[in-house]
Amino acid sequence: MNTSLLLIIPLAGFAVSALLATVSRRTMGIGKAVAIAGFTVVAIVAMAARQEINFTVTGSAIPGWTIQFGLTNLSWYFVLMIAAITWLTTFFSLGALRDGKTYPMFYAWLFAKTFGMIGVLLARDLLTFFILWEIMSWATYFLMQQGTDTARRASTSYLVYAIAASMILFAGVIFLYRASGSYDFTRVAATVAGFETGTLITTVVLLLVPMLIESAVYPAHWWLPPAYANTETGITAYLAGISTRIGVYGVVIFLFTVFGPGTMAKLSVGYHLNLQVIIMALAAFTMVVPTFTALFQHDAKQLMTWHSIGQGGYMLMGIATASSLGVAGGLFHVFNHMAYVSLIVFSIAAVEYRTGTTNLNSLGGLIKKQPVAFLGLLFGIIGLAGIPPMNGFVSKWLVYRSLILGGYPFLALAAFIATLGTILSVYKLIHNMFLGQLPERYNEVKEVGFLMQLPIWILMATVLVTGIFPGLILGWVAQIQISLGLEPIAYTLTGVSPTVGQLNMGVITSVFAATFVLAALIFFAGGRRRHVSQYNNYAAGHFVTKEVKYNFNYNFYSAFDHIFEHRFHNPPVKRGEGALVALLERASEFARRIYTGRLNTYLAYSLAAVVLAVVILKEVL
Amino acid sequence: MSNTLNPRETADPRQKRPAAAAGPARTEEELTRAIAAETGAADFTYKSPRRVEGSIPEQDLHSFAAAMYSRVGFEHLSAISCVDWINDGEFELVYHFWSYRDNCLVSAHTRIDRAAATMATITDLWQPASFFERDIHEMFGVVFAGNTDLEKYILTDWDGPPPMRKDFVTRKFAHEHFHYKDYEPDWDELVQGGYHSNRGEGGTNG
Amino acid sequence: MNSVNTGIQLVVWIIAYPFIAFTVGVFMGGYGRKFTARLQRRVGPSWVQPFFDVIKLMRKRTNISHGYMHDVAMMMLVGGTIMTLYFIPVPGFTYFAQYGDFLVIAYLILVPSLGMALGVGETANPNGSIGIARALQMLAGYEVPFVLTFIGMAMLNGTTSMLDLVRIQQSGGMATWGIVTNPLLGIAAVMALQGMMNEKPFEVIVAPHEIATGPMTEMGGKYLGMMFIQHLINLFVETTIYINLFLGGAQNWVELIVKQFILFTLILSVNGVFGRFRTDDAVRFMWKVPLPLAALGVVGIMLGIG
Amino acid sequence: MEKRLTQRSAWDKVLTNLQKRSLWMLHYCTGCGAVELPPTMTARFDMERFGIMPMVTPRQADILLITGYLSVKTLKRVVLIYEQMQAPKYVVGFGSCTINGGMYWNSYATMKSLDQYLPVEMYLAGCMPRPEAIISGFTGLIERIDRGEANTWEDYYKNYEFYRKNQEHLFGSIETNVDVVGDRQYYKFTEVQQ
Repeated sequence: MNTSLLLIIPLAGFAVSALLATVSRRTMGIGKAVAIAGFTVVAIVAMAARQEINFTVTGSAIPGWTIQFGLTNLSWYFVLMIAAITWLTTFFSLGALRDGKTYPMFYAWLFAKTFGMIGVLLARDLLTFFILWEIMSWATYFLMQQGTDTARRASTSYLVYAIAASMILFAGVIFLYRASGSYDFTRVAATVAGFETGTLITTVVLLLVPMLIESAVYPAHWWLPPAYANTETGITAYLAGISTRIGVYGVVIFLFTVFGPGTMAKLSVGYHLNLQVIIMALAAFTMVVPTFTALFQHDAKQLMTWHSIGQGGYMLMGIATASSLGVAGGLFHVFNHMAYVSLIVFSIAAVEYRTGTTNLNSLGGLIKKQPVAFLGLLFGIIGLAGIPPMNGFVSKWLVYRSLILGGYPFLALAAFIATLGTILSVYKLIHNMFLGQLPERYNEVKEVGFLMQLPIWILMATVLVTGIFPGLILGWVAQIQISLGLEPIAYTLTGVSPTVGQLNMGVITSVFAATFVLAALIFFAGGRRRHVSQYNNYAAGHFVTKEVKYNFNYNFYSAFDHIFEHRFHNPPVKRGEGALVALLERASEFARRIYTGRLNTYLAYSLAAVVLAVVILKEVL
Repeated sequence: MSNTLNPRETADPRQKRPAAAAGPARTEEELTRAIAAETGAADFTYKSPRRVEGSIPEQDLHSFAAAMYSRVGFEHLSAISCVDWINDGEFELVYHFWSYRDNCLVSAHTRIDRAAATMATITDLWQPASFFERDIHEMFGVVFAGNTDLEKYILTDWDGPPPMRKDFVTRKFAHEHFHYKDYEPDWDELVQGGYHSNRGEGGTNG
Repeated sequence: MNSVNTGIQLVVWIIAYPFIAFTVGVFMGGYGRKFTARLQRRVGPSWVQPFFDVIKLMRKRTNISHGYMHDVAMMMLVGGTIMTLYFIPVPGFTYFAQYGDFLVIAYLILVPSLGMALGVGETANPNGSIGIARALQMLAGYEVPFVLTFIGMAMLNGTTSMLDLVRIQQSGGMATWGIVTNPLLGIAAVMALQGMMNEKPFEVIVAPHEIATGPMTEMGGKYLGMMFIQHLINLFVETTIYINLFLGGAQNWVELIVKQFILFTLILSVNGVFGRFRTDDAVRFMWKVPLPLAALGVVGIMLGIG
Repeated sequence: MEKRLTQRSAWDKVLTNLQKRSLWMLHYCTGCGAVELPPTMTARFDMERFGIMPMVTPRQADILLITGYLSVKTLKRVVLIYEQMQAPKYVVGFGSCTINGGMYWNSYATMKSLDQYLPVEMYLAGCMPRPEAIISGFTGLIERIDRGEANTWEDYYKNYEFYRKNQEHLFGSIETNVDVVGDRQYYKFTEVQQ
């Protein structure tokens, strides 16, 4: 019964904190205590609930539908990540939501969202999956509202996409129910196997498209940056870390259990354009375009949200290869991405908490004041860029190798171009925030408190340890591959076994440490170091003074701006969406004029209706 | 229609194009006659090929310059120079006008009192003339009434008297102000021997 | 490529290898300055001038530092380059090459540039930041064609390990060299190498007249010495990577050094006669000429003719 | 006027012998001397034979070459650049203007002898010395470095008050952001009382 605790506790938490919020605004303290207690219990249960057990809740109003929950390896992998991230976010928010920033329903919606996500993961039948998916979307919508007023407008754009995705999913669920007579995954999978290509394509579209919208794949990614960047920064880490990756879970569960591994390749549409190639093309676009858009952002949170879309492309690419290395790379990348993106966003939140802004053009030199946040961001960007010894490198290596050996050279090149774009934009992030001259106004900035530092230290340790010993996570991934019916990856504790490829992170990290020590010896062989102030700087004979802004932040990559002619600032898809929104606004404006709300207009309408009715009746009778 | 860029535009007397702009280049004699006719200054004479010279009293120089610009066709004020006649107690300001059409330089000399050392500004006719005036103000101390930005731009850190005046003895100033070394046969050993040179025994450390 | 060495021989190689690479790098650097001087009909400095420069820099009495990150970054810079060295197979020392393939090397090469970027950022000088922005944009410029050439070679030989690539190229003597089997990839890689080694016309990073030697503006004393050491070892690393990929690696050190100097002479002769591209023109060149060439080569491989 | 003979260990002698062959020069092109340097660097005289290379910033330079007269305004910048340079540093006064004012000996604007404001290692006499004079001057400097006598730079830190007083006499106090007194402790020099 303990796995059902995973559902009951978040629901109870939601009820309690919702009650607390409505009672009075001042009870943030108790709310925080409830939240921490609730989420720690969830984390413990998630760790404990290892074995696969299923339980069903019988008796429901809708005929033929019995709610079935079950914990598989794949869902346990995601549940563990959700538990970890929610626990860290609550810890961070204990410190961040102090002076003045009180969002009463903050913890309530956090509980609700966790309930929704865990529910989606445990659902073993389509209708439960859909209902909990709805709950999750609405909880996300309300959670996104906690932030600046632009957050409200941005979250409505998320709502539009989420509702569209849910409607398509709902159509898919009903279509499959009529075809197979039941909602249960296994029964549905059996009937889908019998489908000929026509209906198979429709089921694929109806089931996969909502998942791609939810995980912000290329054409449908426009809702993510404004929605994630304007909420409270603690939530941005939570959302960017794990919330979009439920879409990836959906893609995996549908591709490999409902449709079966082989269908992707055999479902060919045209010349030899099968489903696999389409998904890989989408993944390639998702990798490259958002990363280069991130290059030109000058707000730290916007930059990171664009990157979390880009990293989604690696996961999708890995899964789409359907080879043992590729799927392992994709799934492992979900964990790595969760670790280093939330680490980076927590560091940005620490800076925002102290300086009040995340505008990259006005920050600078904060390494002198917030070294812990700097270290967190440094570990995070090394992971995000995929440079050894951090964990991002291992999963990217797996994806590259599967692409190259799978015979997709230009997709591998697209992945590498995305990596280069990431390296450029992450350096701009750390340079504009932490390096360069410290402006006068940030002289009194201090380091953040222990509560906010704890998540940063924990995530730094995770990113480094899973980088040196990827085997810890690859073990779970291999079990998932077995349960999905794929050939598991041959892994060792420190990398990939020689039969499959040359990667031994243990050796790489030890060589890195040894050469670092050798370089340090050479360095200390030179003379003593002489620390000088930042104003003791070369300025071609000019006297550097405090009033002069002696930083290079603005328009950091101007050469790329020339090459791409600002194309990445407002690409065509955005203009298309803008046109749609404008049309919608004009229509609603017209509707607003009809319902004016004054009594006499309604009298006029009813009179006109009566006259019309009389005319028609005369004709008919 | 006042030109927002240059507020002085409206008050500019040179509204209409110079009458004598077109036509062939005139000889020096024709120019002297034209100057006498248009500006009423009689004693402008031929000085050398393409050089005409004459003197103007201080108070009607401004009207002379406006007439030279608009009616005689000398659009270009190439320079204002200053000569210090210390014995006569006067400064002599020389305004050099140039005509593109006639390729001829007309220099108008005018004398102002050395003690008072004030002169009407000409920047309302030629905006760049303010640099000539600031230069003369810096170097000679002549104050140009009406010129608003007369602060230093060559001798920014200078707080001594105007250095180009005859009564300013540069050698004495240099001798007192700067350190220098008397001649010493093995002066280079003193300096290069890795041992500090004579601590300014030469010049006074004043 | 003789058998994998073990025991004492391995320990000796591990200790001696960086110093061998540094010495070869010094001679290459000295040769480079002598070659450029002779191009300009000058006598030119001594053959080991970089060695004197490094000695002078390391013995400077003042070493201006702008913070601990500035120091750590210099260690990361030299440490990163020496680390990349160990994973490149060279005649007689291939022990570490079996633990990291070319993808590992492609990422390890980024560690020194990231280290330099962090160090230069810490010195809080806008000239340095502009230099680093240019360096990273140039990196994106030349890295794309170079990696595509590697992807082509890896797909052709079915392996991403540089050790296997060298073994395959040496199996048939000169006929199976990478540049002979697919010349398009070889030529594209040489152009990308010109950018990777920061030789003119791709030297916009340290443009002395515009941004006061870019990243090196605030580096003095032993900090500049560390950058020189990294640059010299980098000469060895980058030329050896190209040789292992396209010129069939080397059976003995004489062959390796001869190939390195020939390749370096080619790059120096281009460096000696060219001006300096602007950053966006340099990146455009890299994406207009070597990239399509490499793409053509890869398509050739995919269609089986390559 | 005793010459300070520095006892140096053999190891120090060897390293200085290597160190002397690499000198980087920051020439502060004031006055008319800068035009003599291109011929010294290019094909005919080729300064690089001795390892002397022009460098751009004071952080990388060993030699500060003042190539002509220094007006009061430019002397302020030269002092800033000198303090930003890293020891051991050698100031080379180039031409008679830096020795005793040259043809501007009675000018009200230019300083008359450089070594009152900066410790000068070497003067190159001439109203613009020709490239041969520059080369012979630098080779002389290289020999002095080799003998370990080229340390007039220490004088700036030991007699900082003297130099500062002369500088302030000319252009008042300036904020160069360089902690020269702190540098004195860093080099462990003791201040020489006037």
